[in-house]
Amino acid sequence: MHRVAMRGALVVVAAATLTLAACGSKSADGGSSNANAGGGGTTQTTETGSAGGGAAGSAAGGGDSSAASGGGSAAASGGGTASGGATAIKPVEQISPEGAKVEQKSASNAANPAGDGKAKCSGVNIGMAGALTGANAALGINILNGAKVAIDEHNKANPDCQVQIKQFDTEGDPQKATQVAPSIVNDKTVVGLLGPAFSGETKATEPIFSQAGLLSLTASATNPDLTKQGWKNFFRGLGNDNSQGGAIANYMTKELGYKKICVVQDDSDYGVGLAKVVTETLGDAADSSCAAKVKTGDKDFSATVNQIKGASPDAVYYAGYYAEAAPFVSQLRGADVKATFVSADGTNDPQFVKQAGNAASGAILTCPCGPAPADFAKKYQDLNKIAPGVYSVDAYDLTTIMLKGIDSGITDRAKLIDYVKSYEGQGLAKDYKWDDTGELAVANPWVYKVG
Amino acid sequence: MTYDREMREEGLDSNAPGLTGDDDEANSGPAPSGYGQIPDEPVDVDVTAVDPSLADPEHVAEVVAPQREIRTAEGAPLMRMEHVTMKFGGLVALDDVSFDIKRGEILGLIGPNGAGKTTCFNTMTGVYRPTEGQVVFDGRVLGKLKRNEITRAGIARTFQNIRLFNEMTALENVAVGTDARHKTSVPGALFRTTRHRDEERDAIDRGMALLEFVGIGERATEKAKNLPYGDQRRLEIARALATEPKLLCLDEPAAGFNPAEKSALMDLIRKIRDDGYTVLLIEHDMRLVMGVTDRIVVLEFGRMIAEGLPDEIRDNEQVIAAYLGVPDDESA
Amino acid sequence: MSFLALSSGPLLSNDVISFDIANLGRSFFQSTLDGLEWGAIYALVAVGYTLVYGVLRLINFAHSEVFMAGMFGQYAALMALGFTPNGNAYNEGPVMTILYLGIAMLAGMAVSCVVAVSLERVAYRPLRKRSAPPLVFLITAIGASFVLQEFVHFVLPNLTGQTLGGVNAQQPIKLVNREELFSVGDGSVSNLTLILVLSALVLTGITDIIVNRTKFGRGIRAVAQDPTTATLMGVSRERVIMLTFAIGGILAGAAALLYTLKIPNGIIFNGGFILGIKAFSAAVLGGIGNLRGALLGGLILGVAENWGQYIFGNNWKDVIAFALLVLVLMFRPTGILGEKLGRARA
Amino acid sequence: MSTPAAASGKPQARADQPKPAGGKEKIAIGDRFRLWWNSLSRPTQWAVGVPFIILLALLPVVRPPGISTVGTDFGGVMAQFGMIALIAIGLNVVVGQTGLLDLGYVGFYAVGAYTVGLLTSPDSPWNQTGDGGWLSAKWAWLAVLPIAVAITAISGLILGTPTLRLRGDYLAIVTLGFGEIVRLLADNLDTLTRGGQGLSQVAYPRLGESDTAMNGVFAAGYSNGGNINNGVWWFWLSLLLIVLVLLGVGNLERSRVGRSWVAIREDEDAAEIMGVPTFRFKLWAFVIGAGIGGLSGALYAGQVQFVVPTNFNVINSMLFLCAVVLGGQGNKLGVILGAFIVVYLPNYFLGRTEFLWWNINGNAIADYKYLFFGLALIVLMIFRPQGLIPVRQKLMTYGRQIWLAARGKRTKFDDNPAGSDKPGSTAAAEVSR
Repeated sequence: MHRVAMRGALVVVAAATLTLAACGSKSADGGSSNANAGGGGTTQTTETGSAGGGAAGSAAGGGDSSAASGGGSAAASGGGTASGGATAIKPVEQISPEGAKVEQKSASNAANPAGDGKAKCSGVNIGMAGALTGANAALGINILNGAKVAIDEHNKANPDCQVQIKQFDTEGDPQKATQVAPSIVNDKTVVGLLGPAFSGETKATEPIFSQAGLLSLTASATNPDLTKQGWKNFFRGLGNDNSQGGAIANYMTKELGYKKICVVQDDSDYGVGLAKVVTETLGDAADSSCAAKVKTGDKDFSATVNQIKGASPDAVYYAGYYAEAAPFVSQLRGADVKATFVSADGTNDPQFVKQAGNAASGAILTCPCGPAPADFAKKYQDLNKIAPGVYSVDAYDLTTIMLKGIDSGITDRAKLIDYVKSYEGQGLAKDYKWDDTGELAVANPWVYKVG
Repeated sequence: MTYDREMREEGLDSNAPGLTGDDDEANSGPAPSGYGQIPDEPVDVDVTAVDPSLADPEHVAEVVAPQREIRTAEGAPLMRMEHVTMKFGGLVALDDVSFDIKRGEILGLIGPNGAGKTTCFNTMTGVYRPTEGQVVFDGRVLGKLKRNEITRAGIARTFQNIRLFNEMTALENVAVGTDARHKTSVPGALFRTTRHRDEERDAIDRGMALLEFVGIGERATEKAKNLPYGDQRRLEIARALATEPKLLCLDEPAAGFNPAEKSALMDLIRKIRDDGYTVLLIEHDMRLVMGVTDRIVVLEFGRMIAEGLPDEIRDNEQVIAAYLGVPDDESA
Repeated sequence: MSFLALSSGPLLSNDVISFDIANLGRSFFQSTLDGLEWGAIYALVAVGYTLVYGVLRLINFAHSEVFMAGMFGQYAALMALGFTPNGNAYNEGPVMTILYLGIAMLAGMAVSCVVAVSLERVAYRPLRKRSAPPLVFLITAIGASFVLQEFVHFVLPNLTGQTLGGVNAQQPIKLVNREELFSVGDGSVSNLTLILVLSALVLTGITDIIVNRTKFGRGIRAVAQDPTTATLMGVSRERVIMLTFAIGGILAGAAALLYTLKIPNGIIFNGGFILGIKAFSAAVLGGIGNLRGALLGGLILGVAENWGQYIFGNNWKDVIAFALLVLVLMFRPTGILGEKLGRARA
Repeated sequence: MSTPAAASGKPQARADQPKPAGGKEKIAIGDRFRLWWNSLSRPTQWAVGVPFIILLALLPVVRPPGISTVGTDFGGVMAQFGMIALIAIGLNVVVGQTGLLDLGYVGFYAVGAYTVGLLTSPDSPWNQTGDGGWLSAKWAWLAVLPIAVAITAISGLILGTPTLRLRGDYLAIVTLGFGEIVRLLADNLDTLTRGGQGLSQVAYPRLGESDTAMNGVFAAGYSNGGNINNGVWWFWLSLLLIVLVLLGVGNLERSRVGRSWVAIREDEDAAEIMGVPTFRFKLWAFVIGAGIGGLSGALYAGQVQFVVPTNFNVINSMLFLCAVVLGGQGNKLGVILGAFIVVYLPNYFLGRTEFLWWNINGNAIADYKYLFFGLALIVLMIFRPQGLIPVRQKLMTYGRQIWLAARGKRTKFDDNPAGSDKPGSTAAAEVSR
């Protein structure tokens, strides 16, 4: 008898839940449909990527990232009032390494992958290596999709030069990447590589590409060490962690006038490296008594929050990804810590705003990546059915550069390296010109603000 | 219940409740087979092909008991229970029990259900440490010895509910027993030292002889779990003998046997004794006990109520009362 | 602890592991209160491990995924009630908030319960029928854990139009804001502290009463002590096992709601894994198979790891929990209160 | 194994045994193979086994189209397979043979990798390859290899001594905790290990240096222009180590040690009562398993030249366990097959757009691997817990003698009575001898 009763109760509860869920998915649709559309990012396992591994979704910061659009009204009660309006990440300005504002140029002179439409080529392709599956896939997909926009424009305009983009999935795992790299090298139609995406896998595979003389143009690996290895084929299409960290540190002390800053880092390559640069550049402004380390995957920061609360700083700098930054900033605000929350490209993601809600507002985020112009965003959306994410624009620019090289008649790997080495021109995101080591000659990060 | 708990904490009760289903104490048959097993084809071993001399029972008997002391010091006490008391919590399972086991004899330990036979047995084989009193074996007090050391000191046992190494062949099961006398370990095995090779040879030679001795030599390469029930019991005895014990303890070896098997078992037990071993026998079946033992100790409610020759025990009124007090058809 | 010994070794200087006992002194009450909140959650999850272990001698490794399912269950219910996830706190007034929380908790319990019972049915029962050895159960549990996690990771988003599951944490729905009620020393006792700790006490209390005082409970205790006799006495073993999983699931569902109140950003496919291991540690700490031990172990583990993180830093929290587990198992494998389900003390 | 008959001088009669005629043709292939294999002398067994291994070694050189991988380099996949196979062999000693469930085996893998990393990476404060170090750059990896194995074995001893007295399921959880602690320590002790930044430029064997391969054949960039790249060389190295380890583990298995392990697995208390010092042999199993795990970790560090804590997640422990359980616990060849499946299948689907006649999204399939492995574990445990190739262990050094003796009467069985004797399994089990 008990058994029957219990079963009955179970069934009733389960049915009720299902019913609720079914109705609910409809009523809550508006606010939640893009909960995951922006793509993911790192969750628990950050692998070894140093480049904003978690960064994903729209960095454009434009109105399209309707992250927390509208206060949801509790339909059941009718009287529910949720605080919070439309908050989003909006670009503020581009800053120099000294933290000063840099005037932007108009993007109208940006290189166009379409070219003059008369290019002729055959059997020449571009490779793309990065995480396309696994926990870090979002970043790789942002890059791949950005590149696809450029390829699409190029191929439509140049019927006699159809270039393909060949995808190679590394899962962001160094060992996996060393398995994939020989396949890329052995594909003789690949004259240039967009990637690898993460710093860890770049470290592991670049000897292979270097040996093979294959151009490796990364849109996201930002570990400063990478350009110090003497690889002649490696070029970084954006500022490294040093430039980003140094600039924001100076920006905080000089432009914003902060005197006391707590630097908190996660345990990723990216977070550790970034925190080091920021702490060094901040000098005395970095308060070592409230510097803290957290772990990727942590959701509870009570000890760190308490420590920071005791120090009452002007700002908290977080070097890490949004998955931890969101609960961290929520808990800071929950404990009445009013200090400005400052972070970098790992946090520069709509998910950050979605998950932190109002607690995110006022947060200052940097990114070596530029905001996506509206017409690029539209093309991207049309082609890929989702909004552009972090590094999509940069991937587009870098692919464009390689395509221009191919259009100029280059069919072998060595010549493409030379072409990129001497390249100079404007892109959608920034100006591209590399120094001898493969770093951008000028790499000014962007400052964004959540508001 | 208390017994059950103690057993479990000792980790002795392999069929602890839960995972293995409903077969706890009730099922004393062979371990449940059939879980995830690939049936193996029966293979008969030509024993004489392994070693022609195994055709000679005299030779077999000699190999089986290499250090047998037939008729030497016969009658001298091998094991003494000295005022052994065993308590579990508040429950007294053994109360001031004292008796001897003499060299070269077959001693029967009997008593109605719950009389403390198993506790007594476990105390003698070193599974439990007595609360009071002591067990002296061959001049040594079984106090701080580990269980594997007790085996090497010369006490071997079988289990009431057969506990063979199911996935191992009969010969390998026996070889585990012979290993109790072997010295080489990982380095020797890794580098195949001479001593290791000698010991491995000994494992095979004695193992085959033991199997032949208990009568299952042909089944040497069969997995233990695939042996018929009776052969499993025999294998357990062979495995215990392989450790070269001075005292062999048999825990209800005839459980589940039919009369013909029982009589064969009696022959085997006598043969073991004649080969120079001392045997302790715990048994329910009075006929078997009366038929094979030289001396009998009777327990009831943890106390020793009688000790003597089979005929004396048969006529002992206390014993009759104890057995009649419990309607136990096996005592008939 | 083991890593303390490391720090005094000659090869490692203090900057390898820096610790600051004074920091704990400064925040003693706060860290204790934080620890109690965690302890409440650990305790509720630990009950599930303890009950199943007590009855089946099985570490239900997939129990962490039962908990995870509960998080998604209560979240789905809140969405069904019309709450739009936006990361901000709602203010519904006390009565409605309690009502919504109650519904969410029931939903979480229901989902966890269903997952736990189906797990038993689909994965464990066939094994029991075949009298499989314990290792096989454990490996199955690991497989089930994989399947449940990856289901939420990959399959659920496709089934729910990318609303639930996926690689990111769910956007939080906050019904309760942490508000200080009164302060004790340096610590502030908030509404959440009370909700968490009281819920854990009440729920484990109710479970304790069910197990120790009711007919159902007698069945559980009987099977835990001696399945054969219990069966002979007319207790249906299968039903008791199902009931055990159900109770464990229900408490895990409750814990899921409490967890999301404390950590609104924690609703993610792999969010139960580490918490599950810690809850198991708590169960072992208190004495596995012992209900009150689970509560005690949970609270002790929560407090210990919080004290630890105030001393050594946030990144040492998990190390402390695992080291505690290893130490307890090494030196007192039966836990603080000893084992055995239903051998009630009191 | 010298010819046992000659050594003992006893079983000479074997050859003269009358053999019932007529049955021979009807024995199942698997049996016939096993009988044939057992009747070969040791040198002949080698003569058959070695070409098989060479064939395996040539697989990534030939790269047969249907077998080779598309999205990743087949040589690299085989190298990873080699490492996981070593791990599976080591874990098999612990889980399969001794029956101790170790969920933190990845911890030993990490200890091995970090030992090499800490001693040879320029990033490490304990680097011994630079000025003042006692390792020459050329031989650093090979010199550190035994050190890594030894240190890992010692870590197994340290973990095992207090924990191996625990019950089986407790042991599983303690080892899980240990695995996590190792990873967290690697992460937190950042002055030593650089935490999440990892240790890069780890040493590797500098062999075969030439003008075309400046850093030798094991260097990351090496390729001979064709199919032979550094991945293939690492695979060959692992294959060599696998054979050596198999010989060692085989020697142990067919001895008192293996018998004790299996006895402990079957019934620990009965084993103890039969005089097996169970604790000591469990510890041996742990130490040997750990050492093999460390060996694999050292290979990993050398191949990737970069160690970082995230590669040593607990989930990898589960994957290793998958390999062992899938292949067949206790069966050395089986677990190697399990390792192959675990490594090869996800990689096989990676980047593939069609499979047989279907169009598929190979990346998605590769993405779902944990889902599939989880399902495989559940289904396997219910229907075939012994794994794909069930164990058929040989626990006697001179067991062949008995097999030969059994053979005479065996031919009496006209048909294979069980019919379940998988030809593959016997073949596999025998090759491992």
